[in-house]
Amino acid sequence: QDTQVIGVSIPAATHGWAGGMNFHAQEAIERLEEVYPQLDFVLATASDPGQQVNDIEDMVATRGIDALVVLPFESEPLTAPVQAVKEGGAWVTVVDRGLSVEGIEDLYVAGDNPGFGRVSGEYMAEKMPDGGKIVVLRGIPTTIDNERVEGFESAIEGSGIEIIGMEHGNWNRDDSFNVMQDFLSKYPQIDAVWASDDDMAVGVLAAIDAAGRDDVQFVLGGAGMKEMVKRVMDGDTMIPADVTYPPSMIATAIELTAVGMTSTAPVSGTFTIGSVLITPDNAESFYFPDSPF
Amino acid sequence: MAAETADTVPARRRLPSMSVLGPIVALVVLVLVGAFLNPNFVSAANITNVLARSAFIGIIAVGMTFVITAGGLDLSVGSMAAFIAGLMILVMNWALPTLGIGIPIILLGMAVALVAGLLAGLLNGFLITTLGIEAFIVTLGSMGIYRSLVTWLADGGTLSLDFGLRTFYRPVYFGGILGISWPIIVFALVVILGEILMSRSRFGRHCAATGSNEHVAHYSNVDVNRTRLLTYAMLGVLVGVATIMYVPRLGSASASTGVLWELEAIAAVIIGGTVLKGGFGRVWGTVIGVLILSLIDNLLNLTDLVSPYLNGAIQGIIIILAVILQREAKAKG
Amino acid sequence: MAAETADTVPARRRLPSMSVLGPIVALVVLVLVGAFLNPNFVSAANITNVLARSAFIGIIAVGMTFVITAGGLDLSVGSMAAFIAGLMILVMNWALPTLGIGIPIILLGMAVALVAGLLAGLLNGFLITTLGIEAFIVTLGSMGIYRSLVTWLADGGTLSLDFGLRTFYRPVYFGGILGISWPIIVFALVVILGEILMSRSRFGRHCAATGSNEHVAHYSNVDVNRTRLLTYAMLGVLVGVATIMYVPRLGSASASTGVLWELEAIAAVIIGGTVLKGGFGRVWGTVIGVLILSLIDNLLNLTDLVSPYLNGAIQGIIIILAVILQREAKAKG
Amino acid sequence: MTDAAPVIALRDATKRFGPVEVLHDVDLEVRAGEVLALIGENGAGKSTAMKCLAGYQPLTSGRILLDGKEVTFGSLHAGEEAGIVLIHQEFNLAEQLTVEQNIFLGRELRKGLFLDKARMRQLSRDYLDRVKCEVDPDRVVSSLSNSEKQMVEIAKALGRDARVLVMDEPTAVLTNTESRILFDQVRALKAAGTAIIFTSHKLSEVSEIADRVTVMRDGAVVHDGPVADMTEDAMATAMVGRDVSDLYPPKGRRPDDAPVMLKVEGLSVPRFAEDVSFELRRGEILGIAGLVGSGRTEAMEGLCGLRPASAARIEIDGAPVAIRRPADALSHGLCYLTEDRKLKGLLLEKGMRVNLTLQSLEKFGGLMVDRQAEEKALDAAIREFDIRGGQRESRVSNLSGGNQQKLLLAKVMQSEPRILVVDEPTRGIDIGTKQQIYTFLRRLADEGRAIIVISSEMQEVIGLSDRVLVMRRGRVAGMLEGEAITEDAIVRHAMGVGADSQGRAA
Ligand SMILES: Nc1ncnc2c1ncn2[C@@H]1O[C@H](COP(=O)(O)OP(=O)(O)OP(=O)(O)O)[C@@H](O)[C@H]1O
Ligand SMILES: Nc1ncnc2c1ncn2[C@@H]1O[C@H](COP(=O)(O)OP(=O)(O)OP(=O)(O)O)[C@@H](O)[C@H]1O
Ligand SMILES: [Mg+2]
Ligand SMILES: [Mg+2]
Repeated sequence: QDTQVIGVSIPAATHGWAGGMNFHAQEAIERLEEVYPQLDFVLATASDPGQQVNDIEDMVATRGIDALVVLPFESEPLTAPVQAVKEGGAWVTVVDRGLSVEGIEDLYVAGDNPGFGRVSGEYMAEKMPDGGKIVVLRGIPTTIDNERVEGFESAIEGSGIEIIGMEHGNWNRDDSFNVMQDFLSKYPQIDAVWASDDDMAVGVLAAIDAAGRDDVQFVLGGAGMKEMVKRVMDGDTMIPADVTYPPSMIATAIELTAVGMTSTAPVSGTFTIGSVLITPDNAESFYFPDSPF
Repeated sequence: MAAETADTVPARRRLPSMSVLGPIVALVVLVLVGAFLNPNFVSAANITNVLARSAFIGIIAVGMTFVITAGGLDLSVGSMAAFIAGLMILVMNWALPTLGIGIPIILLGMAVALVAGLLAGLLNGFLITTLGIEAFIVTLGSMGIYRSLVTWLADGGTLSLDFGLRTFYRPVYFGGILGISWPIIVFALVVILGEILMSRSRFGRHCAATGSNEHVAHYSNVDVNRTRLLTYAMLGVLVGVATIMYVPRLGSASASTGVLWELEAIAAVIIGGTVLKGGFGRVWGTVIGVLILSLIDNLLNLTDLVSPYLNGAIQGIIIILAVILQREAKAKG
Repeated sequence: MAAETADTVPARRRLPSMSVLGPIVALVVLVLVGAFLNPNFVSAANITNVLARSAFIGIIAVGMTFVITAGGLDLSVGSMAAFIAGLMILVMNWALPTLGIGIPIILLGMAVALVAGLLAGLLNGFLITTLGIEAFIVTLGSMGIYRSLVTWLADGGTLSLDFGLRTFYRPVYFGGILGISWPIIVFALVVILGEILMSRSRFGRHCAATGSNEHVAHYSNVDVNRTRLLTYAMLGVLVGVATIMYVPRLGSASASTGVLWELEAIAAVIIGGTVLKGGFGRVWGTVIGVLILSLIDNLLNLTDLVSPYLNGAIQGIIIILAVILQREAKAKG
Repeated sequence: MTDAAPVIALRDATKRFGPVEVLHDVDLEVRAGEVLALIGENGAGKSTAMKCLAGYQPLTSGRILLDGKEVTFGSLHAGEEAGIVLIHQEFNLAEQLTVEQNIFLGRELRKGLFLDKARMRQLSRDYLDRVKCEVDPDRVVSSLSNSEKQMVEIAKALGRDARVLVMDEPTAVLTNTESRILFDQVRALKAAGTAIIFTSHKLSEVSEIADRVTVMRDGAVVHDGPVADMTEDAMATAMVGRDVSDLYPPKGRRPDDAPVMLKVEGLSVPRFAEDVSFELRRGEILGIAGLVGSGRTEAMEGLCGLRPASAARIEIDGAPVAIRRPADALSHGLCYLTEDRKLKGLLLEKGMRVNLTLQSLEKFGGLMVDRQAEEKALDAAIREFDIRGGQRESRVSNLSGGNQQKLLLAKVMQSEPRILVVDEPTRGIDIGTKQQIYTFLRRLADEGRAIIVISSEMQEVIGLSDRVLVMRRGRVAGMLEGEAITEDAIVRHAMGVGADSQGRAA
């Protein structure tokens, strides 16, 4: 029987979460190639939207893909090219970031960025019933980051929590370390930090530690990095919780696509992978010590 | 940055065939490897894809060839492209209610891109020539400035062209005549004009003279500052042209548009045999450089590698090998 | 890249005070503005923070000063640092069961960093000097290679030092003597040695001669290739030293470690007054350049701006202004 | 013709570089159809006066009169616009461009929008033919020899239809034959009414071609008059302020059994020299003569490890040695002074001290360089070689050409060579200093060193050498000794005695 080719196009591993996502994608492909000998996978990683479009064009022109699993770098620029793939008759699975025109994809495995911000904000509000002063570290300036921050801001509205400083830590440990050091110099009193990402939380914690400041009660990261989940599990008071944004959603998407290609099972539709709050109570079920992320 | 030794005749003059062959051989080897790995590699569709997408960097790299030949450097082109794309989209979206979808609004957008490019280039050029600041610093600075501005214009997100407008504008990238798509045609035109300008015009000579020895050029009544300024202005306009082709392709601009284009353009120029310290440049070489770089990416997508993490390593090795191949060819000549 | 006109004596010689003042004035202005905007800016804690975090780029930039002075360039330092950090962490984690937590394993890690740096530098230098390939291309290639390798080593994620080991190693970044933290001390040492090497040693002279005119250097019994090779090797070792300070800070390395360090280091060198085309370099100027760059970041974080999106723009403007200030100071001199 | 009004003149011209005044109230003039020779010691201000006259440098005070009317040259171009063309002492060619591109730089010819390459090439060919220079207009300038570059400069100037042609030491890098060709052109231009100013340190040329001579000393004009009224000796005396009639020191009395210090057998430099063998004895000055392009420079560079070369056998003090790098040569006391001071000799952007000690830095401290010692060495060198002008720390490109040459010689001497190879050692040096250098070289030989002098100045080779080796097309064509060293003999060997009359004569 004919082999079918599934193309997987994702952003390159330029920060922790994307790294985790890259890992899961490769791991899923390896696994599925064994399970389904009739499937062939092509994986391409791109460092900007333009390159991702190139990758997709190449997959169509030279590998004749029958299905495309794409985690768009950005929604807007990828919409038209993915639409073209769809019009060419291939199956399209979109992951995490929706395209800007609805109804192109056969399958949408969605992350929930506003939800991620909202869950984080709600936790903050609950943890600081009397309000307080917090600083926020943002990611690389992107729509995702905007959605998260908006979700967060609307969730803490009216809770008495005041954001006294907000800077870009670019989802990077070193940048967030520097930013946090400077926040600590600038504000004599910081009650809590929304690091919005576990990689940034690592930098933030190191800065707080080094400054020897005890006014900061806790740091809330996000994404569910194993070290952070472990600290939540261990009841670390600085890391009382975490919010998931599982990079493994790509694996879910690839797997569902493979199933869709090889069987008649109905896999189309939208699967939303909501962001969940990890607390010491449920941390165990989110802890995967073998994952790189 | 090894300079030719003063007392060896550059092979280019003695045996033009070998150094002309150098980059071409590298390109041919790459094409053969590709065709061997996957027959689709030489399919018309793939070739069109590769050529069309090379057009952005290619058009910019042609301008960069002049800047480098005249002894300059421009690190800002990538973020300049992003900024111009953003501006173009904003202006077009803003004019949409007035002008409606049609040729005029596209022309407006194109005009904005060209004028913005020209101004950005002139600004770089002015700071470098009139104020006499190192090109590296000026363009590093303006790189940061444009990148920031586009992020700010897009409010950290993405600036998108109105969807209807985009559909109307799309053929500028995807359409063409006689089966050749517009970006390829424009790229070819820019290259031909660039090659003529470099090798057959007074301006081209003045660029080489300025880059080779600015005092000599100055003494010989070459307006060194004007020549340099013009190279930056021209590069700016070409960035505008590239953006005109880029916007219909992706219909959007964001902080990640055009990241590292500057490095890619400079690399293409140097792979093509232009001397980084100035004084000698060739446009056709740059084209080969651009094609080599695009093909590497394309090739990597064609084949299944050990790990996509290693793409960058393979790319790096091929770039170095391509240049070694040239040197070897030259040395033998 | 504007060269000084042939018939003016460089101000540096005529009135040393002014060009010495140039970068320093820029630095002082920046500090004053900072202190005015936020008094915490001049607090001991903030100064320590800024100096300590400048140390990585600073140590690398000192090495870069030599490379550039000798007419070279190295774009690979950022990814080289990431690769070395990754390697160091891997080796230390691997040796942990055998050696246990203690001084030996730290020394092992340090030795790995220094040796890896040396080898990486020698490799760049070899390709550039012996094979005679443009430094830009070689180091662009090796930049891609190291970046890929670290991504691959980390499996796309982050390589983390064993937690216990990290706690033990931490004081190398956060500790110090007499209230001065280690990175600052090491940075100061590197700068002092670098300054002496550059301005008082035979090697420094040979670097300047090689960068100024390699033929003259060759005819004056300077081993041009060896000198260049040594600058790359030295830069590699200094990248190793920077990594030794870097790893204890966060105990991790990933694909995003050291991104754009190369641009920052080169910018610092040039802001400090070293000539990009080679032939003249000053280490103390580089230090000022590094401090200016770090202070800009620090200032932007300490003050409330219109929009953090515009940080990059302000950074760009300040960099250009700092250099204009220098030129003006020189011109007046 | 002397009654005619001057085409161009300097009046009360003063030029100052920073605090140093290098021209004091200079008056200078030249008429149409007249050749003016401007002579003077190194650093006297000849080049500076010429640059001011042609508008390349502004005067500090004073006037420039063109056809009797005062003019100011606002830009570099203004001088040329007014028909004044200057050939610089230092080459003014873009190395990476071709000959034709350089000749037409700044005034390219166009046909429609495009360059008219065919016509420019043709015209370049014509200009080059006028100076009997055979280089291909498409050659890159960096591949030319110095004399070829000079001829290109001259061809470039010829193409500009000058009213006033100013030439700063045009013959310094030319051979006699080439100088002859140049002078033929000068005569033709003169007949056509061009005013010509030139400088030269070869006083015989001044007598031959000039109508009038102006002598400068220390930035002031000390003599001005028809050339017919002055002998060469008188010129020399006016320039230097003392008598220089005994230019060459008496030759050494080398005993025939003096030990052989250097023995070269079968030296080959790919593409340039083949099978060169000779011996050099202690206390001897060996001259090497030959046509330009006969491979003298390359052979000696090969010998000193400066370019790839092979040899059947090289012995120094009787022991076989292998020389692969310049360091090997230096460690055996063998040292080479380059003929190309601008591209291979001096770091023009650096100061005198740095240049002086570059080749022998290990003498000045171990790892660290001892500045005090360097300064002392510089003091000594300035004294010994009479290097004049310029503040100590200013870049050497500000030194006058002759003083750069002296600095170069001083630099080489810092290595304390035992066997010294000097290539065109007196290029651009004034007659007084030349005499000093000849005396100096002879003294070195007498002190027990051995010296090789490559020179294209026939008189220099004859006057200085104990023996003369003549090269032709990369091979040794003959060895002359004692009375046999005559101009005629050298030329015959260099030309291959009638066998090949195509070659350019030395
Ligand atoms: N740009 C400059 N800055 C400072 N001093 C200069 C400059 N140019 C020339 N000088 C000085 O002016 C003096 C005259 O130099 P000039 O080149 O005119 O001498 P010259 O007569 O041509 O000597 P030579 O025969 O050696 O060529 C010298 O002392 C020189 O050092
Ligand atoms: N790199 C080169 N390739 C080819 N030919 C060259 C090169 N460099 C010089 N030449 C030519 O080789 C010949 C040798 O030049 P050179 O002037 O060094 O010889 P020379 O015997 O030392 O003569 P002189 O010292 O009188 O100039 C010249 O004709 C020159 O044009
Ligand atoms: Mg002179
Ligand atoms: Mg010679």
